[in-house]
Amino acid sequence: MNIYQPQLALVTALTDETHDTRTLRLEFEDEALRDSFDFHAGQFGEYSVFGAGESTFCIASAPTRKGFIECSFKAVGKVTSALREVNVGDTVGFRGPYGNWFPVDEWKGKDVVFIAGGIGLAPVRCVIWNVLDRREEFGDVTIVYGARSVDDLVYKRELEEWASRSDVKIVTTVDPGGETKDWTGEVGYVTPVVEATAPMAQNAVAVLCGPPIVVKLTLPVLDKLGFADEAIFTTLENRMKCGLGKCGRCNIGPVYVCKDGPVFTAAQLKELPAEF
Amino acid sequence: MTDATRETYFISDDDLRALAGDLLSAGTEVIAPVAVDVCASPSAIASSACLRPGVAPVDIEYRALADAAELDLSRGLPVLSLKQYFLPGHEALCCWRQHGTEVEIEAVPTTFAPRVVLAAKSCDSAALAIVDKVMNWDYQDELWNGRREATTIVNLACPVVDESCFCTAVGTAPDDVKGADALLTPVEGGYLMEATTDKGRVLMEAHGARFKAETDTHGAKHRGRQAAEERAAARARVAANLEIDAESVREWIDAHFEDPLLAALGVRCNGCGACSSVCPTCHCFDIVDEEEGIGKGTRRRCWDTCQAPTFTLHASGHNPRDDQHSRYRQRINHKFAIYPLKFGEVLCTGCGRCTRACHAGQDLVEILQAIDIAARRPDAAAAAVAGAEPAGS
Amino acid sequence: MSEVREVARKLLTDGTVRVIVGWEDARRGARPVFVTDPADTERLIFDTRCVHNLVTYLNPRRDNVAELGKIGLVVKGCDAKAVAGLLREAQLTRDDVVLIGVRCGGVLEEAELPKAASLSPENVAPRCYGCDNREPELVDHLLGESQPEPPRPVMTIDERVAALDAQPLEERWAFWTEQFSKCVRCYACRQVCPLCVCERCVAEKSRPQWIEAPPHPRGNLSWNITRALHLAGRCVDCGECERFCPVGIPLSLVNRKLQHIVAERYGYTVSDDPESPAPIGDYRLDDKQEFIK
Amino acid sequence: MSDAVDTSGAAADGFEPRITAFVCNWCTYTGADLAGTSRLHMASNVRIIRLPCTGRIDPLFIVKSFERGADGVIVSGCHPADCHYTSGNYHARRRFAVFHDLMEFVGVDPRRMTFSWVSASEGAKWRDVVDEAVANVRALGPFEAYRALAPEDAGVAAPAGARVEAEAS
Repeated sequence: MNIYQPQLALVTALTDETHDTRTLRLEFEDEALRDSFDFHAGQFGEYSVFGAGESTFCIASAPTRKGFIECSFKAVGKVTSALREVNVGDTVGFRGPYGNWFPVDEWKGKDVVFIAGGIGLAPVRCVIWNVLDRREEFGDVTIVYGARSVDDLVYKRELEEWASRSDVKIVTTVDPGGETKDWTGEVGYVTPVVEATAPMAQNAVAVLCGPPIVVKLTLPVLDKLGFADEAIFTTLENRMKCGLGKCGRCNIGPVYVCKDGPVFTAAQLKELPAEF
Repeated sequence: MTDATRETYFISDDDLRALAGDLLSAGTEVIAPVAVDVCASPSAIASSACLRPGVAPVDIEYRALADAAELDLSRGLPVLSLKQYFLPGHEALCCWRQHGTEVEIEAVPTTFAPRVVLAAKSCDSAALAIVDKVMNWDYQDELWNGRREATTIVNLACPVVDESCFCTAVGTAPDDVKGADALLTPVEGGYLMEATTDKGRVLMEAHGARFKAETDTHGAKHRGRQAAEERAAARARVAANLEIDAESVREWIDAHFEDPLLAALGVRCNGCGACSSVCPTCHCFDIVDEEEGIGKGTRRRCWDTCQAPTFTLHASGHNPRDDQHSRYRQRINHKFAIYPLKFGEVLCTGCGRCTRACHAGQDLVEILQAIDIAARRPDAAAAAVAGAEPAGS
Repeated sequence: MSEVREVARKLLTDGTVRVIVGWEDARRGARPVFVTDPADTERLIFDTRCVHNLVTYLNPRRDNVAELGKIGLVVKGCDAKAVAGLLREAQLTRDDVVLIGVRCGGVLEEAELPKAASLSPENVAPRCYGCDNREPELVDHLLGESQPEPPRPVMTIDERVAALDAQPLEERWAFWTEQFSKCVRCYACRQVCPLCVCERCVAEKSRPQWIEAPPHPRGNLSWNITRALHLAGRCVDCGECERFCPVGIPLSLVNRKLQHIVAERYGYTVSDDPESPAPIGDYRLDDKQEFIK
Repeated sequence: MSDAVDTSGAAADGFEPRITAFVCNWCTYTGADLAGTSRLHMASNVRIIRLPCTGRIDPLFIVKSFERGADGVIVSGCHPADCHYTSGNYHARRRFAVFHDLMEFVGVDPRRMTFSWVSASEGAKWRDVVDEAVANVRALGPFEAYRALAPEDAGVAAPAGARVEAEAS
């Protein structure tokens, strides 16, 4: 079996997060693999629909939750549209896990601030669960999550679950005009909400994922709040094909996002050409 | 390669062809330069429709020989490099069959029948050794490796093709054996052949009758001198085309991403992938699924190029490299800075194919020259830059 | 040649244009040059090596050329037809560009030569034979002396097309499938074509995948047929696709055949008159339909 | 239509042509329907694909049909002056004239491509068009030449180029 050949996985559940975002739960056909499969928070995979091709997403479930993996995607391209058509019981392909990961182990004893916009919560969700499953190892956990509208908030059940915990501070926000009558969260863009939330930067790390504009605007705010570039983690989403550091597509300057990333610190990002 | 006397053997022109014939009759695939009538076809059209009488346009191509007589030893440069035999233009990665919700995957074999490449160019064999690095970066590409292992490559010392050759500037040479297993050097009446790897020695031993050991005779000494002169002359010829300091070039590119010399290179570039297609080291690829009817198909990889806008285009419409300047810079950057940084080698063997293939006049020799001058003699850079970027800008 | 420099210098100096796109003499021969500084107009040349159809740089896809500012473009008669094509298809307005026309008596097959050569049957670009536009009309400045007809090449493109036409179907199939099987799908033919203006080429459309991406003979045939067909009645016969093809597919034969088809069926010949409607996209009630039952 | 297109081609003696027909919704499709409701007897080798107008039929549809194993194609629509959209068929006529001639130049037998005008009332003409197309293609045999263009590794696990020994076990 060569490195490009996918594993087969059964779709065992699907959840519509929003009108255009769906989460699939996959279980490997190979039982041994189902038990042995391991990954780190932040790693990604190549998901395939046979006949349509492969697409790259992070593994959205937490490594601490065994036996299955999950991915969340928006149907925008050829493969994601095909993935949107699969049903529970169908077979898809998976290669991975690939890439580096969030150094969660290094965060022990620190506060962790999660900031996500839109579907950017998918890679962050994985880390959130990873951290919450080992809650006692970390200091304060703060989550700031925003989407265009209430309807666009993904992982709604989990947002509620996190909100109900006393050991998590969560702020959800929607863009002005995206609120509903019974919306109790904030109204405003992610960046000012982060500023207003003002998480403590001392002995803390920030995980920031979202559309490029959110990342771009929030980085200076984190800087202002006192977060060092080395303490800010994000992921790059360059187009990939192989995920293995061969096909050359995700290369930016000296890094191949698939091998050297997808997780980068803000400090690393500043060293890269702005080709992402 | 340095100790040319010990393992050097003489093989006559006829015996070299006979060697190809021996391999073919033993069922071994032999890939070698073949002079191809550019409009050759199985029909009679070639002579009447496609060719202008008296002018016989001939291309040299690496082909699997059907007959030893096809072997072309004129030492011209094949249109496409050897890359196609290791990373084919398209190849299957796996096949699938779908029955309802069930999918069955059929693996593609990764072991290959032994084959021999005769009369390869050093710029082509060296490219394989360079690309080996990325193909084995943590994950082993078995399809590439399988073909590499199954292939014995015999280089033929190159006389240097034209003014666009610059192999010595990027660390190889017309008579290099990098990536190859043996080297042929033309001498009076035939070739001197030396094996440089075990694979090469096995090949020569298996066909020992075709070779004569170069003992300490007058003739052997003469041939040895002849070969050395031939090789030295070729090196000198190519060195005259371009001389750069690859390390300075790498450092300069790394530090001058936004420099006009690098950032404005794309103006005359058409953004076609001809340079990548003909390049022996360009290895970027795409992966696509192709259905054959309903419920079965093949996942293939095929050549791709960083020069195409679609290479980096996101499904959202966002394109991190959305103009030709940035795409052309990526080509230079990847070859002369990124790859050396990651894998310790320049991703270029100086074959010059990209320059010859570009009829819009993108000239890598000129660009490297300009970068080298900028890197080593910043004061003189301005003058050299003039040719490489739009005049006056 | 000096006339071209003079006009170019004037246009740049008085600010009429920001960049002159013409030819220069480089290490490997003639090639396109983009002159923005009046002093650099000395680099401009025009001789028989100026083969390139520079109109490709007016193509709306070429944003990195457009960003240099208003273009002054040096055109031969054949090139002017491509400008007319862009105007005809509303890809360009006439005020977007200043055209410096040069009278041309034919060019060489190759631009990559150290020196210009006078034309002979052996070296002339075959497409030049029978040129009907040695003096472009669609220009703002017309330069150079009146030129004689280009020499007749040893074998003309028409003769080659006729020789193919005379072959039985199977022979033609064998010929073209072999030629197209060489294609590596670099898309140089499309990229260099001044009239391939689509923002997104059908070859890049994947939903559905009309043209199979890998360069196997089946996908290659589909691509090459489509490319040719999309240029029917539009191709100006500049030959750039064939010249840029790294594997030497004789695309001019298929392009010429299409010119014959539209000429025979619709009496249409590509000209540098932007007002004449292109044959595909137009129709007549009495178009020939002998192939329809 | 659930079965995969069998690209192996049938044996010459038992050859049943596989023909794709691209027809316009307004005239030919209705004409074909009439042929059916009139119980006209005709060859059953044709798979009809209905489109709004012949002007909507891209020549690539035909290329795609051949790629996917069709031995012949039919393109049919409204007679001149009858187009539901006024001029779609006139545009199609030019496009297919050029395509027809080009394919012939490339070496495709034009008898594999049938173009016709069949109105809503011409059920009998549709039958004749179909029967003639099928007879033509039957005489020409399976379109093996096109199928031979398929990549060697199409749907089977064998890489292009070098031959392969059994997977090392």
